[in-house]
Amino acid sequence: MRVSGLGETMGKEKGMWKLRRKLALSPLILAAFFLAACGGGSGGGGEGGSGDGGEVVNIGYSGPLSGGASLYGENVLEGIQMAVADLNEEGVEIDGQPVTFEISSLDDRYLPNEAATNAQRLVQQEDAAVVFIPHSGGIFAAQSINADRNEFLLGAYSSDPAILEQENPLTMMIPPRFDNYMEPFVGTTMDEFGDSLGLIPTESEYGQEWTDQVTEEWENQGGEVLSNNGVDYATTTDYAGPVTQALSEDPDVLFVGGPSQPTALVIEEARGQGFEGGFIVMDQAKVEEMEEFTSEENINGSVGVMPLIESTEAGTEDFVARYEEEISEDRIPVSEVGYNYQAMHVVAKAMELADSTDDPQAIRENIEPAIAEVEDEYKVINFPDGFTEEGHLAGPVVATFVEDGEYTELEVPQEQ
Amino acid sequence: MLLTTKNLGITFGGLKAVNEVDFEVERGTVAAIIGPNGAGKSTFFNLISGFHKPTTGTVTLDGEDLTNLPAHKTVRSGMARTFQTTNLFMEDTVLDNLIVGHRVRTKSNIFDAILRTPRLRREEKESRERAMESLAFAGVDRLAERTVGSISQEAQKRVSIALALATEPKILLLDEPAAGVNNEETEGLATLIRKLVEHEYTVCLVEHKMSMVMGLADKIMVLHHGEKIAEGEPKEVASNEAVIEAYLGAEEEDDA
Amino acid sequence: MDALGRHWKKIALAVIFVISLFVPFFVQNNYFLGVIILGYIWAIATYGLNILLGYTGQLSLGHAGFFGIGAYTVGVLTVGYEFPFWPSLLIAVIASSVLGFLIGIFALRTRNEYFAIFTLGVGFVIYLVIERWEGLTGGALGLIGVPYPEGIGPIQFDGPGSLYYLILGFLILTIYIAWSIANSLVGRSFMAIRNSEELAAATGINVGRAKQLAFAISTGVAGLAGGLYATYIGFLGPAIVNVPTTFEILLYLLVGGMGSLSGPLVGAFLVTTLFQFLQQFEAYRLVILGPLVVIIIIFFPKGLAGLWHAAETRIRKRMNKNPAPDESSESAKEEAR
Amino acid sequence: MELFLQQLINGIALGSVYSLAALGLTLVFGVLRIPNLAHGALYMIGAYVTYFALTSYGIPYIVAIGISAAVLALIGVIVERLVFHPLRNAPHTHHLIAAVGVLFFLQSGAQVLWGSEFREMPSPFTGVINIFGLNIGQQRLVVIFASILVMAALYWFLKKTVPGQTIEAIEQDRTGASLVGIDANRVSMMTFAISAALAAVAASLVAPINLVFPTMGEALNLKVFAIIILGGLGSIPGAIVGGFALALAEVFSSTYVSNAFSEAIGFLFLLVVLAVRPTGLFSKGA
Repeated sequence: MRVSGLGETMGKEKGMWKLRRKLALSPLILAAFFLAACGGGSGGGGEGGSGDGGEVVNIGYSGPLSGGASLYGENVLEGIQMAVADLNEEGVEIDGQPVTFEISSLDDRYLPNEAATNAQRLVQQEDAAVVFIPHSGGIFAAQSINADRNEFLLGAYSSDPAILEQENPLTMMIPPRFDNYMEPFVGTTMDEFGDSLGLIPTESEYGQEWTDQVTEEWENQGGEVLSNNGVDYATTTDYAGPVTQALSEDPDVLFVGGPSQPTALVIEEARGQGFEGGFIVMDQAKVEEMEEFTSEENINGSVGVMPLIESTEAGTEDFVARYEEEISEDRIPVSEVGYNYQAMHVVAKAMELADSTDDPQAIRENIEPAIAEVEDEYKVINFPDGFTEEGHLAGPVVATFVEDGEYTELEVPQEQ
Repeated sequence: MLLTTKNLGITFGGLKAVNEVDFEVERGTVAAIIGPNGAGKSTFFNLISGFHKPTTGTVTLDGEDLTNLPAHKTVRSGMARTFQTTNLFMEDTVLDNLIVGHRVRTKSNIFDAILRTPRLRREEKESRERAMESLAFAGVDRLAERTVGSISQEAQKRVSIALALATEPKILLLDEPAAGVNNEETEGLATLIRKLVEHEYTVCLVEHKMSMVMGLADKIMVLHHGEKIAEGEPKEVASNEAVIEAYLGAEEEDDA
Repeated sequence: MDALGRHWKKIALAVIFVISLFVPFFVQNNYFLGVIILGYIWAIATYGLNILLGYTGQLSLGHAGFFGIGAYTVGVLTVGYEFPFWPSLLIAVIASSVLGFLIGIFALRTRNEYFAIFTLGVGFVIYLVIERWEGLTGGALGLIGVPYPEGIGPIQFDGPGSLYYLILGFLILTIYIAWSIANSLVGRSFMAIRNSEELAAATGINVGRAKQLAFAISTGVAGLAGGLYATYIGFLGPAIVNVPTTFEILLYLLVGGMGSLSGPLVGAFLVTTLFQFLQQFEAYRLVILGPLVVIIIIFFPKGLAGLWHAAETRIRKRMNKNPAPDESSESAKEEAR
Repeated sequence: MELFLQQLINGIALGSVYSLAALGLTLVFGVLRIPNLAHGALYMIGAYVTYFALTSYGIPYIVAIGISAAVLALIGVIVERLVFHPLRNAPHTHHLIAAVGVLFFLQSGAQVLWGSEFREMPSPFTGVINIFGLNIGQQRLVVIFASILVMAALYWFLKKTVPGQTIEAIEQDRTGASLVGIDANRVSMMTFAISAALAAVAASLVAPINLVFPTMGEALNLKVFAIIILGGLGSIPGAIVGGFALALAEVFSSTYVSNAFSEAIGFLFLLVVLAVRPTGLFSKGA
């Protein structure tokens, strides 16, 4: 017992020592928290700008900047950043005052509630009158607060027409509605390849909606839709299984799409397994990005959105060059970058016309006239020609059909 | 007879860990189960107290059939046990460890807890009193507010016996109550066990220390390889050939 | 000495309560108010986990799933079937609790790591069901337009201010329930199981049933938090039900302190606030947070509550002018007895 | 029939990857009782190391996999020393939570260091082989054969070498092994090293038919857990059988039942197995 008693005593001393060490460590931890917090306060912040231009106008952005969708979130942000750099360089005066634009960007990890919290924060802490959000979940969540709880104009980057159905008075939907793509996409591929359609889209919310619409349109035009072999592009290890499965029904056309790179893998796998038909590519996937992950030949016979680099708008060429110079040499600017770039220019013009940087209502009312005022050099892709009642930057849209390595233009009719 | 087992046995993966053991404990006595390492003593305890389900035989306590009852139900019927390692919660006080011992005799449920009903208050009070009584019985009431981790090994043994007492048992099964304590303290624990019997509890213990058992038990059963090889008063057992052989053989095995 | 300590705690509690009542008056900023409200909601969910993990010692990694069942029950009933909010919330709590009870029948056959991973699987399956069952849950698109609660008598719930009080009320109710469980024979049974299942069974506790009860309470509380979340945010998407949410709740509990009454509140509040502070770090946030979690679990496994407790004990010892004999010498005396 | 065979090959290729990843996880669990939720993150880091060895240094594919395995073995040891060793006597909940911390760190660290873009790993085996009307990518055959090779090597190591036998001894009988005087520290580090190296090999093999990105381990993580639970935590044959079983179940349920069902099937199957047999299929003495 003596021995075990001694052990106990020693154990206790050790315990005491441990406790002391813990207590000593705790201020360190607190300091770490504190440092982290302070560092956080000064981070983020503005982009571009000469800094001498009077009043600072904060533009809010909440999107996925970490996790699986962060590249997408960064692309959208890059577009806004490039526009802000233009504006600050050019020097904007609003209501007789020179202003400098800054961007406050926050990460929402693609979560709707985080997006809504971020939007509130941007409005209340950063005095942002405009907040850009690039995913429909976050847009819906923000729509529940932007009209009554905190007023702000929502720059909604999502091609989902459901965001217009909310009849939210302060929403500006930026990209073309995806439902308009259906008719030409289906018509073109059905004429070209035949009337049975296989489905291997991604299983995201967006993928589901596209699948429903494509299915409906394909059947409307008299085609046959085969079974749905969609898989979640974010979590699938090997696409061979679903592709084999889809091809076993011998489709003429495959509907694919999700992020560009996995979409390229699906196409490559399908070609590898001997598929010779066409592809309908969901607008989330960018043909020009896919080219880097699979050979050009494989993409032949695809319909999809027009690559920004192939666009014929007045400002496209300069824009592409600037992107390579200022943002990234490895990546090419995709349409997300371009659409948000244009939208930011429209917003700035609307602020000028409204003589206000902080009244979302007034800015909203001036979007329509602002569209006509935007200089041609800032038009890079499917620039809108009007702003609908529901809040959509609408206009003629050109998509593409890839034939023999060429991007042929495909008119997209605009029926609202 | 208070406790009776008939043909009690269990098989683990083809091995008969306990093989058809008949055993009886008379009310108000101390019975001991001894045997070399791996003889199946603890398994036998686990069978009686419902921690293992027997493959053969029956267990009866005070005329009530406990065979196949789960452990917590055997406690309700009056079976209480301790473990070789006390398993007490070291960071809590002795009293806090003890109060739950009376839980088995109480009825209050979650709604009583949330609504703070009179029944809950009454039962809490009873449990606390019962805990203090048991601690006093075991001679450790003055340690009630100390954390278990800060009291001696022997005191912990006493606390775990007190915990068993708090369940208001008819019989106490003590699994090596003197393991890890010195001779002097062993004597103290033996005194406690005698006191239990004086107060009309019945005790059944598994013990390694022959000296303790010889002075304490009214009756001893010897298990070897899961089988009962001897049973009787301490003197009879001590002189039993088979027992001596079993212990010697076991020692040789240990040495090897 | 002890009485003084208790007194001190009561005063502190009263002060905190009064402050919490006036929060909407001095926080005129909806963003701050929003962060606080969400902090409360997560605190409620964390109390749920604490009952299972902190008191009963069973690590469930399916907590977000039950949070989601509560949220989606309210969402589906109010949006899809135009049910009033209050009965929907009641149904949400009952549904998540009953489902927890039923799943517990199977889940609690497993122990330790198996239980953790089993519940991880349960949580993931709940997520998949919510994400795939488009007809009911809106699938990946989610549910839009969950209404605010209907007014009760003269009280209207029409903005963050009134919602703040509603959710504060539920938080206090939850804390009360947690307290009353912890300080009852039921709670003592839970803690006995956490300490040692064998010993608990040997003292007559029906371990299986007690665990199942703890699981059902835990999932019910998670469901309550989910239902409140649905009405506060007004929009539901499946992401909130997914496994990372469970890990977040676990983190709150861990930082605050498992098995303590104040831990869930402190942890949920501090970490959600910290997350807001770390916002600008974007991806770097988790680079900081990861090692922090490891440091906490290695050095402060009892969280802030444990740290506080240790500091308090030390301060008391210091303050005591006639210091008690060193514990080791006392136990030496005892041996000499 | 053709469809069946094609899917069978796909299932076997997928199963080899699952099995390799699951083996590492089950080893760590069997020996150290640590459910390492960060395993998927180690897998992801393994893919990146191979990727950079290939693209930045032009090292041949097979050699790059070896380098990646070595680097990850080192990272595994570091993680064991810094995180799990200090927690060796802590309750199992602490291991799980610490593993989540490691997961956060590695995954977000990868994003910060290398960006979140998808990368394509070039492999010398790009062709498609046509046998009996089946189209099989060469890389898939590489995956299958390399996995078998690695599994055989692991088997040989555990059965025929002294360090391997010490690992097996601990796995089978912890108290017995400690009585024999096996150095638990060394075994612990060695186990983590092997586990991380196996994850690296699995990731490097599968990356050319998929992509390399920071969250690539996330989806796999839950699946390998399902596999090792299914097989019985700590059981090596269980991990292998479980890996192939899950892959085939996924592939064939999507072929013959429904695609939406295939992702859930693994988990439903897992839940059913655990409900019936709470410690998994291959565990000793449930």
